[in-house]
Amino acid sequence: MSDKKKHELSRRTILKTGVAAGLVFATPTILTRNAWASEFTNDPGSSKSVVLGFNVPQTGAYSEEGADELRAYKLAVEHLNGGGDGGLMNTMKPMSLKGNGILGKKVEYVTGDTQTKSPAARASAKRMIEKDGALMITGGSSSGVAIAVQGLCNEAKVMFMAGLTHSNDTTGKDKKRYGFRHFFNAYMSGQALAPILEKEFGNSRRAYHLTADYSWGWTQEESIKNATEKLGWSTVAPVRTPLTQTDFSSYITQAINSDADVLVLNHYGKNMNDSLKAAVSFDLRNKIAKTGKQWEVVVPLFSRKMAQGSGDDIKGILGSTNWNWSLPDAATKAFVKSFADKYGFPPSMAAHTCYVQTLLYADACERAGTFNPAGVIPALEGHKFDNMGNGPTEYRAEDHQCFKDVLVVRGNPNPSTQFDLLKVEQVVPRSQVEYEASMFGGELGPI
Amino acid sequence: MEAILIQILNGLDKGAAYALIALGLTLAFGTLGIVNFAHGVLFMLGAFCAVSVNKILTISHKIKDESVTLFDAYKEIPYLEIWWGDTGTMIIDYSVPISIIFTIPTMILIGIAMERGLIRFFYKRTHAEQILVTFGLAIVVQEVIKHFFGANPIPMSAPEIVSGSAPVGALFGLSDSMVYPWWRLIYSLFSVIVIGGVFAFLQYTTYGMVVRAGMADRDTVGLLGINIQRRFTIVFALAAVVAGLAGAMYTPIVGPDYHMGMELLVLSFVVVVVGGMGSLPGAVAAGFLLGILESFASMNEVKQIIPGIDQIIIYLVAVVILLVRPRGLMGRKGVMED
Amino acid sequence: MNNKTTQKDLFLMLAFAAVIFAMPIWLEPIGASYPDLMQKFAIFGIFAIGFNILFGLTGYLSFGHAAFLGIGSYTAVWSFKLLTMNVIPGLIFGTLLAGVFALAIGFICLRRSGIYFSILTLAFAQMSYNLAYSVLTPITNGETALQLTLQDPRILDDAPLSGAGLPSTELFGVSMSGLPGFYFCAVVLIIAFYVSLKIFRSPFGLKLAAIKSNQNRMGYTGFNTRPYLLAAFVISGMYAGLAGTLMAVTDPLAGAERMQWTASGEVVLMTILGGLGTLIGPMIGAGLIKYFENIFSAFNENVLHEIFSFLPEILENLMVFIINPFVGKGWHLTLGALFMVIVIFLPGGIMEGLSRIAKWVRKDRSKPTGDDMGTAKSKPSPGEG
Amino acid sequence: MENVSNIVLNVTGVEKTFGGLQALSNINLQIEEGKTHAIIGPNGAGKSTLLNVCVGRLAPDSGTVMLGDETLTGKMPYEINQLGVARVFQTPEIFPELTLMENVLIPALAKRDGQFKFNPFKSLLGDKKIHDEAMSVLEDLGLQDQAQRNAASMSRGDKRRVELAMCLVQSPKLLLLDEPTAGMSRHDTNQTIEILQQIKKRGMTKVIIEHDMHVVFSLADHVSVLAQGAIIAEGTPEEIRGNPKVQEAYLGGAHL
Repeated sequence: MSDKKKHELSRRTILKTGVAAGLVFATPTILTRNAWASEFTNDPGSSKSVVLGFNVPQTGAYSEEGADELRAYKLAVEHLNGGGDGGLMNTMKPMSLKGNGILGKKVEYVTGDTQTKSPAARASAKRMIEKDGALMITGGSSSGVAIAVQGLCNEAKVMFMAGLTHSNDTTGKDKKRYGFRHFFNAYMSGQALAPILEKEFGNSRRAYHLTADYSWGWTQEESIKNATEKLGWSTVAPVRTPLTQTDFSSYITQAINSDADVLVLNHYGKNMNDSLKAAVSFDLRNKIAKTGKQWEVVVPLFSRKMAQGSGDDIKGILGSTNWNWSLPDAATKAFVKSFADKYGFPPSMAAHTCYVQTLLYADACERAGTFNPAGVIPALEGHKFDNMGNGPTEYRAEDHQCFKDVLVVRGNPNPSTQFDLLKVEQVVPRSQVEYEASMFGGELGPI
Repeated sequence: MEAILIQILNGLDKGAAYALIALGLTLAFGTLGIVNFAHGVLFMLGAFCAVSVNKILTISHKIKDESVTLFDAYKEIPYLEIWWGDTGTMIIDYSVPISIIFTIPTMILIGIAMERGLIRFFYKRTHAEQILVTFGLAIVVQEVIKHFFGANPIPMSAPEIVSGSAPVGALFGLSDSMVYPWWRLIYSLFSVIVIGGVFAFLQYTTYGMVVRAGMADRDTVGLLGINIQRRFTIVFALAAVVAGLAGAMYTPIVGPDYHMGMELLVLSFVVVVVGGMGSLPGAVAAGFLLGILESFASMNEVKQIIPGIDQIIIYLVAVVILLVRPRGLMGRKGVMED
Repeated sequence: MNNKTTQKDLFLMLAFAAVIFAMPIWLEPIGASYPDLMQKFAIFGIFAIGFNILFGLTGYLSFGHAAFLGIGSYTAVWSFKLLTMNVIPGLIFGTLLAGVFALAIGFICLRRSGIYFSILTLAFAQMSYNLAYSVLTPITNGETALQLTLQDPRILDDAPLSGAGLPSTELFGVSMSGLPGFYFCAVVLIIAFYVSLKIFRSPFGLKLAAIKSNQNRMGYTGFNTRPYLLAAFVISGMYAGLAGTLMAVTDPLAGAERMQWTASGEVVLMTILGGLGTLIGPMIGAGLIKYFENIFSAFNENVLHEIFSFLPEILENLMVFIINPFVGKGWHLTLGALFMVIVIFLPGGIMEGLSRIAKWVRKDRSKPTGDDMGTAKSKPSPGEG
Repeated sequence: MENVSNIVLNVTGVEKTFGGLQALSNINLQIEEGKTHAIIGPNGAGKSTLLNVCVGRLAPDSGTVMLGDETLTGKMPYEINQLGVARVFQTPEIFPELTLMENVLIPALAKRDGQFKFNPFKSLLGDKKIHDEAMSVLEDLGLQDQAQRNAASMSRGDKRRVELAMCLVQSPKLLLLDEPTAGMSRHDTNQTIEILQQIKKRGMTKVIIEHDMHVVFSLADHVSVLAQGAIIAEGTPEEIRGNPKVQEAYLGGAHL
């Protein structure tokens, strides 16, 4: 898996270190991290293969998303190595990949379990970097985890291609030179949803937010609040709910008894399933609010997986999503076909973003002609590409955020199949969701 | 006033779940002397009984959906609907209440298997070892369930007819906006019936008498020449059934996942301690009390005064109770009072 | 006799230090010689050794020690943020603060014994965890976890050059990540082990073991047991705090999850698995569980196919099919099952297993009590007083 | 009352009720230094309650218990032990997981260190003096060969000897023995009597609660008879043997 030469060298160092254990602290600089590494961390040198680290939640609340991400990664590896039908490698533009691995080296991978916990995710990523010699880490289905792992990779000078993470912070105040995000963010959700919310619910609504109490929830609450207040809405109360909450009835009853008339659920995954369930069981959606208007529910970020978890409750509810398998473009069709051929069902948006990220990394290596992040990072910064399911897309150099169209979706009232749960209401053009790179602060730092 | 009433109602269904789990825990502890960390798993298994029944009832005939060309998609029509039309639809609609019929025997079997297969070897071991082995068992069972049902919560719904909310506000002459989901009312009521059933069983059957005597003085009952082993098994099975029913009926309130039992277990232990280790009425009373207290603590008005109180109220109550009245609200004097 | 035991202890200490320092060598064949995992061995070893001073010696089962671990981590990260990236202040503050909390929580919890004590500690741990997740987010940064930022003041350090990345933890110039980080943890571990050995061999340690054996008798023998228990509780709390600070040293990030009761459960598992009340057992237990967690959870189908590729294909597939549920995402299943097996068949943990094997090997010259690895001569049974 | 200074234990007016039951009523007892005082009485007479009041396990409703000039009432068991009262239980209370040597070391440490001493870095093995102390007591009781044996593996009679050793190593001012031969074989009983007689020679003050008249009459200097919570007779063994009131209330006319 990893390079022989590096291994021998490292062993000798270790031996030396072991013997001279007592002297370790007297000999400061010689033995610091990666003393044996050549140009950059985990340089594959003349090895015939390279290792990528797929760090996804395999246990815990997001493990279904994690499983789907892993499927996508395996598919991507297969395609990179020239197997399968090639998937998006047939559509991607521009493309330098040749189907012979990356830079002629076979792609191998290691997997790890983030448990959706930052420390566990970092430990897993560390193992991939230190033990398995991974050149790039990717994955995650929680912004907390993504930010934590991104920080670690930045310190270790290893590429991090974020998976599902929607917080503004990932490419905002916590952005890092070595981290790249393809997924959209909370600000974009707010900007994309605002017009349609105005159209559907008018511009004098009163919103009641229930917010998952962590990085992502905070930024989404802020983004939606800002976007809707610009429409003329007012925000009654932003209420934070602990991530561990399962019964939201107390929160819902307080919302009903407030003078609000739109419930915004800044929840993801099981949290959202539970809070929506409580809202529906209190008949909120059939009620007239104290303002005299019909109660409405908005779930700014939702996915097909979440819709599946909510069953009938989700029908008719508006939200935004990064990508959906039912999109009509050729790239989407190619990806869905190749994924469904292999696994028997269509991919989730998490799977899509992870697959695309893997290909984008590989492509950037090809274009840079090296695995050295010093070359790969510039190759990704400002890179423009198309035909990967989201239309024309750009990796903005200033914050490593992808800019592309955003989908506004609605829970399908009449699903024809068990997968047909989201109806794409509108494809919001990139221009409408774009913002200044400096808006969320943060610093990329040096290479 | 309305806010207070609605918070009491809110606490009721959660309190009912606490009470049912705590009841079984206490039963096992009082008679068998077992501290069962796998009890939460029994609640979870009950919930998955309901899920399984629903899955069985909705076994579907698959028709290829020609409109989807990218992959093989199917339209699914449950066989029950094909065979029996509206009757079939109704049966599926009522799958949660129907699952009770299936849950009871299943939980009895699981209870017996657990007691005979594992717990009985631990009657003479320390509480610490009991905690540890049942903790291990809980992990194993959870993982097995996860293996078969996945990690995500499974949406379950109450029968259509009770899917809405009861206009409790209107009933009490208060604001119309005050409503409460029917199913949660049913759940609270159901738990009262189950609790009543357990108490009646203990009060009026010979088994029950032995169990109560056993809770009072375990050693003596053993000396009476009663087949204590079989009684123990039955008590454990009863505890399993109570937990299982609590779980099965809870599914429409919170979608079940493999981890749901553990979350409730820690709280239920605290409930048992507050009620008084070994006191059945104590467990029930403390369950409802803490459920309602928790609900009050999550009111925004309360949280503004004491931030974070909703997160710790139950534990705080437990700490205070243990320190000032170690035998709990209704525990007998001297029972593990040290 | 005395001299012999002292010599034995000296030998034990030296052997322990040698084994720990040589980890990078002898762990390589089993794929565990990378720094992060070895750091974990050392850190959780400290945690388990400290926990053993409470649970192993006195029999008081705490389900709340993860709270002290968390307190240690948070304190250390704050020290890195506010004071300096040098690990020493963080180490000291973290350990001391954990000790202060242990004193307060122990004072309350130790008013009860047995299962009541366990539930009180559980309640406190859950309160800490829930608070860390909610109202204390300004201190803990909640779910996102407390991390270093470029804007941190770090008043004792020189201002960083502009454009520089995040600083890393260091000990007088030596970066504490990678191998040096491991050696630092190893040195702390060896000191921690030495302290534990001293406690086991002291009158204080004997009294703790006597409390476990018969607390009632201790009262009539003239001992006020509560201060002894409190001292043991605080010591083990400080060990946990120390382990927590080392976690922050090797990875300057502190999340609330490490305070959850399941994390407390983990250290109980480690102690039991290795051998409750033995000196070296908890360290072995900690190592095994961390090894499983890191190595087993990383197995996937590909790796399994590789392992069994020497078999005929049908057998290979069968083996992969059988083993797959137990590794990767299913490693918790292995952990739970292993744990049950240990509690049921080998309540003394691996140390008991080893001594049984040793006894079996030299059964002809068996001695009545032959635990030379320094057990407190206590079967791990009568538990709580 | 000219020899007040010779009174080791002075129980005055102790009353204790459980619920409605009068367990002890107006108990007065003076136990002289160096004497072995037996308290006898039928089951439920209140013997154990009296003993528990003396060692601080139970608090009397009224009355006081004095050890020399020190008041024992209201003190914790460990404080009372530190004042010089050691106790042997009805069923041997030892440290089963520890060796005999350790069993005896612990009370020796209690005597030396007091109720709490934090010395986690002191080597116990290096402390020769306390080992010698413990060993000499073990030798007195003939247990020296088994010093490294686990206490749990001993016979009941031997456990009793261990418990006695644990008390003796503290050289208490007062030794309380709760039915020291209960449940023992004739052989073990005789052995115990022998040991107790040996201790007697050292001049240690003892209170024995006993059922077995054989034991009482071979050891006691003075006997108090307890019935229904009250002392109904006191005197030398001979006096008690001849007291018709005692025979009526307790012995039921059985042969002595």
